[in-house]
Amino acid sequence: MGRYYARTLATVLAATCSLGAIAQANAGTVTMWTFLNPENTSGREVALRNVIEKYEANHPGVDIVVEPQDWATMTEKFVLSHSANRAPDIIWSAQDLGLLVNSGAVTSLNPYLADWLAENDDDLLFDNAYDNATYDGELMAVPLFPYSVLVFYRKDHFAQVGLTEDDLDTWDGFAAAVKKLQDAGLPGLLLPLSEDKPSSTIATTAYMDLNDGHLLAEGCVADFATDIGVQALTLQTDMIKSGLISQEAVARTNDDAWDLFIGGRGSIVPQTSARAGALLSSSDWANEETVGIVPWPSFTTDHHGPSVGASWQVSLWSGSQNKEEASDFMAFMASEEGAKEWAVTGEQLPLRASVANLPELSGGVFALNQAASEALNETGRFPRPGCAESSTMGDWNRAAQDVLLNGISPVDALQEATDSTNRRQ
Amino acid sequence: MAEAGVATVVGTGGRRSKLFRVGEVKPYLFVLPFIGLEALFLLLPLGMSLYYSLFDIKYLIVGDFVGLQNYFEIFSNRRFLASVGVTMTFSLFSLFFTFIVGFALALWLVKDNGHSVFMRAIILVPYVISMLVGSLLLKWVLSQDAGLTDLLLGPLGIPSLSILGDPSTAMAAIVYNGVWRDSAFAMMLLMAGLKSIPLHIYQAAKVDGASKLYTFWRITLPLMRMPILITLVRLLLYFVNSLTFQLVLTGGGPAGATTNIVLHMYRSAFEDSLLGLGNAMSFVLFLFNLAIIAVIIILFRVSGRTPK
Amino acid sequence: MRRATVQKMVNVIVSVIVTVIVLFPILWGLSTSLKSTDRILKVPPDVVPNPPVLDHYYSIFERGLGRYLFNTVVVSSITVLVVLLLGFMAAYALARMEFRAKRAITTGLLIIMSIPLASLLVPTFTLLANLNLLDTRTGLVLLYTTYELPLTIWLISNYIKTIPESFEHAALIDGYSRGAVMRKVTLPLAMPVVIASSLFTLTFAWNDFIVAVTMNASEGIKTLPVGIYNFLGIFSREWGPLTAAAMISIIPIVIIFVVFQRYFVSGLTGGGAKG
Amino acid sequence: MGKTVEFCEVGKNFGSVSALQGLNLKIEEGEFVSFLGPSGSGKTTSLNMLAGLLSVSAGEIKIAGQRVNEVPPERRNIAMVFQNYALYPHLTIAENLAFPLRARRGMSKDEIGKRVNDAAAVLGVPDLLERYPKELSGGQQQRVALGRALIRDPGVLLLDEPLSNLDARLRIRMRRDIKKLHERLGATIVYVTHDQAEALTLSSRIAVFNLGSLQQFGTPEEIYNKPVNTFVANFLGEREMTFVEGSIEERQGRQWFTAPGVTVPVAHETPPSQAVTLGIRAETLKPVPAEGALISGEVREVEHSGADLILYVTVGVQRELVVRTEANSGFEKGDRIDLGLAQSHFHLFDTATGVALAPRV
Repeated sequence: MGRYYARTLATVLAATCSLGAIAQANAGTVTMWTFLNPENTSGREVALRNVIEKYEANHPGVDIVVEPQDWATMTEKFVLSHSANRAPDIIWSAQDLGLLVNSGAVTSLNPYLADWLAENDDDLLFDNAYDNATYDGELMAVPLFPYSVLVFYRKDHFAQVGLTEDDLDTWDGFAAAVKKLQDAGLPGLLLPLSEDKPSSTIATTAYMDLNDGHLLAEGCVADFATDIGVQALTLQTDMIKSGLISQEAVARTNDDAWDLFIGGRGSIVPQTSARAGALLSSSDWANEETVGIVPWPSFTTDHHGPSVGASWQVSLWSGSQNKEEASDFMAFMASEEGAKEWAVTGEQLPLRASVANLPELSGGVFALNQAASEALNETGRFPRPGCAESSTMGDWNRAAQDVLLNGISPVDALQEATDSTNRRQ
Repeated sequence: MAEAGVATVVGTGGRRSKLFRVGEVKPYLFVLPFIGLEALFLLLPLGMSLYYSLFDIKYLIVGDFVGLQNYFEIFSNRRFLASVGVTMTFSLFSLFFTFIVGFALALWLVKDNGHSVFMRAIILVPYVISMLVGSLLLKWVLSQDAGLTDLLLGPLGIPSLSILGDPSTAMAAIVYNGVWRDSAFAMMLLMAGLKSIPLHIYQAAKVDGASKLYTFWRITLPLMRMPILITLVRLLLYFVNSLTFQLVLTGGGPAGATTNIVLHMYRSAFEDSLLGLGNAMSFVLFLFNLAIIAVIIILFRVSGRTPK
Repeated sequence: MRRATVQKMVNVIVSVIVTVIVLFPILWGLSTSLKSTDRILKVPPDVVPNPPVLDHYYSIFERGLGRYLFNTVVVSSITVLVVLLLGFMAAYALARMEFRAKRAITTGLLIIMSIPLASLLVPTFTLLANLNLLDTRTGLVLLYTTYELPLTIWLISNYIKTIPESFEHAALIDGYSRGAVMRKVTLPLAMPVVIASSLFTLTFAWNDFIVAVTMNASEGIKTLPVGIYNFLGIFSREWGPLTAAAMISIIPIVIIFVVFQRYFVSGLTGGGAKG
Repeated sequence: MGKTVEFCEVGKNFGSVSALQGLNLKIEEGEFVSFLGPSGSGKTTSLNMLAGLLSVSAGEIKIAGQRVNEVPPERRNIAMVFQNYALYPHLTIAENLAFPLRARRGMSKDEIGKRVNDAAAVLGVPDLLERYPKELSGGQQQRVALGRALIRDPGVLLLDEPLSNLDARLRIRMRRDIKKLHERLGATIVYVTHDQAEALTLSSRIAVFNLGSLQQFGTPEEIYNKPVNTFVANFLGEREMTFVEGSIEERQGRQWFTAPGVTVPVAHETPPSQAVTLGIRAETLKPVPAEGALISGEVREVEHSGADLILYVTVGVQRELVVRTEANSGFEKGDRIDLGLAQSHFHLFDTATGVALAPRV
């Protein structure tokens, strides 16, 4: 009896233990978490594969191991893994660098990449992406592909009703354009206002515009319940109340709105520039003749509205045992060779001036990227280092929902958004 | 082995004995792996979460001890209190409809003929597929964008409807999701209960001239007390603790109309990285669960005592 | 005669309506999975894919779906086996033996079943990391086992209580040890509930997303739902691969349920339903 | 060959409830002993302790002279047949029969097969071997259950109400079969039943239990004719015994039992209080001519039971006696009847204790 018991228990334990064999980090192996899977076939993923293969070919004995992650939980998992002391050497992040830095999970790159940066500084575009990654003079991440939420619109629909992209310069023009499209029976504006996966909206853009281009004040302090806050929020809610935007917007995530745009059910949609390639490949109508990308409107014609710049970037785990190898690979990803892969194969905005003018980068998605790149250079505002801003857009969306559906006054709704944002810092 | 024989415990209290094997004292060995696993992977994390709820945690790194401050903060937070209301609304409506639909299906399909077996299999499909996939597909169907609602409601003269864009219809949608998925579960549990009622009791009722309705109220329901209790408790626990429906179908919106406690907790912990607060909420949720079970059981006891 | 016909007609009509309501989202998913990428988001949508294409099915297997499937099969089947072994032993003890902690354990089962799993994710993550079980299939098996054991034990022990003890008495007197009696007599007699509770465990392990996505990172040990979730990319939702993978994940579990569903009912009849 | 079984001061408690007290019993080799009693009397508890299914709270149980309190059931070399047969529903008849043999290692497959076939032949179920228990009739299941118990030549065979699930005729036939089997096998048999007919026809000795204690242990004849107390007297016999409370009077040099309407001569030891209870079975009295009658009364009800006629007779004020007589005796409702003693004596008990009073020789 006792023997039988012990034997079965031992069998079970043995069976479960043998499952768990995972590759233990050894010297020469650099592990990396990213949302890209190099085994897949999309442009960025092929580019990542090419970059890795090239690097490994040049550095025999170094093995780059990619562990693809769900992007939505990747940062949190990395911090938890860091506190459990078994994180990967390299972590990708976009807007969550603040969490990585503040938790001490990633380390300064100055000891490893200061010289490299000095050498390459002239060729690198998007200086403010680097500023955004620099904390107290320490470079905490290497930006790889910048992007910004800009305004996508249907050139063909605009042409049908005699609109041009200049009509989108001001908010009044923007609203009038939407009205004109609707009156002509064409699809109008798609705006995602769900709390889930939020991004820039009319309200946040208008607020930043009125607030010197920033969402948060120095020290990451929010103060939205002001006259300009109310003005910005009301601009957006009025468009919904007047029927320029469907009420369904409050339930739409960024993805939902995008799906509709791909399906031909919108003429204007705010979207991250990084999705230009996906738009061309997954719809039967989109091409450089039918799609345009422009900056956000503003209240006056003298300038465009600000766009929130961001960049996927790579950081080095503070507990890494392979900091030299890992940082060397990080530099390679941002080298001219790497930058070319991202821009050409990966169809991302070019990272370096030397790559931006390559002849390969013309027509199709590259035309859209060109427009996005210009818009980003003109209007891009990167968040202050260390400020947690990504959920703030959600707070604004919630404020819009509260005003529209719960009958809360704009000031009160914005006060809640202010509190939520400040609590997170 | 031999000396232990006399000490072996047999049936305490009741006259019915338990199977006994002379010379054996091993019941604890049988339950030890189970207790060990639960202690390690369930009770320990629960304790950790209780412990962490007393700290200020920022950036997922444990900070200062703050005592019950997290708890005070929860209960002074309007959105948390709103999420309690949402949880109750969602749970009670889902429970009500799931139970009714499940019971109706169980009564309808209780006979073991080919038709019933076939229909049961179909009804089980939403239950056995991944909740993530199920809710995604349902969202695809229910969103105004898919155009299906307009297609169906247009001919009826109902103007285009934004189901997920309106707080009350969004709540209805999420309740529908719950009913769609879990009716099968209720059906199975209740069907099992129906089948355990001996046939001869129904025959006797028939001979006694009882109508179908009378038989249902006076025989089926009273004999189903235990299965019904179990079904209610399990369903309610599912609904109170559901996350996937809200996360995938409505994202908790609009305007927080479908943000339940779990989603609020999940957001605080994982999106706002306020783990101390998240842990405090999870502990409150745990107590909430215990209270629900206690209330249901007490209600059943009380109703069981009242004379018919 | 006429009444029977009417009843039959009503039955058929209700069956059709129920079937449509229940299966619509899934059939919609099936239809989507068979459309080419540029037609998926077309407006108005094609109800029937025209022409149906299998591209998404090929592509998901190229993108590692086979491995996800394998991992899910391995994790779920081992979970089911471990849960059954440990659950059956504990359930047997609770049903057939007397010991001091019995009452406490039986009450504990109910309390344990009411702990919200979502609240345990973070401490569990830390715990697994300390045990070196993060990012392993073993870790998943142990967690799933922990989460499904209480229900399994509760169901099986209630069922065993409804089996006359004389079967086991007879086998004991015939010369079998307790272990042998459990295996050769109690287990076969409890088969319906064993199957029913296995189906519960299987459904959970097969479909779990939240635990797997939190505890595991490596591509090599990703399970199917996590793999599916990854098709909700950040650059656009890949509805084609997503729905195709969903269909693949549905098929095995639905087949298993259709085959075993009669045990599902009878397994609950003997035990659980009677409390 | 059969083994001896001994209970020495055996007691059993379930928690604070005492189910059996101070049982002393010795069963000889090859004996057929019935444990008889109503439910809850302790007979099944005793059997389960003997089988090893229940622990022994006090005293000692010996099989073949060896203490077995701590010996697990599988090593007691006993076999048992259960009330519900306990045939494993998931095994065929052949597998059921082979089940006890497979429990011991070392028996070859051929040997097992041979024994199974032999047993099936003896039990008259050879063509049922590949069926499952639920496909068999109650009687067939009963035979298989017996076969399973006997197949490994147990030293002691325990039967727990084995016939109670069968219909009346089958029960009588199985009774004979069991008796024959016992004669052939010579195993010691302990047979638990609440059916006195089974106990009386099968046993060499009967142990009567009530309220957790042994009342009487003796041959069927002793138990029936010399019950030690009112319980045994009442429990045995086809019908309930009629008890008449009264007193003893010495008159005309003889002892008389007197109660309102009933005065009969007796010859027993008497308790000091003189308060005694007369026990009358249906067969104790018979109709006699008026002049030799001990009791007279009126037939209130007539009941036909095949060969016999059962008369309910009112004597005195509302006292009812039951009398068995021949079917052709022709009594009808309302007839006057005179009754005399059919057997050698009445049963007489001390009213205070219920203990039987010994007849004076």
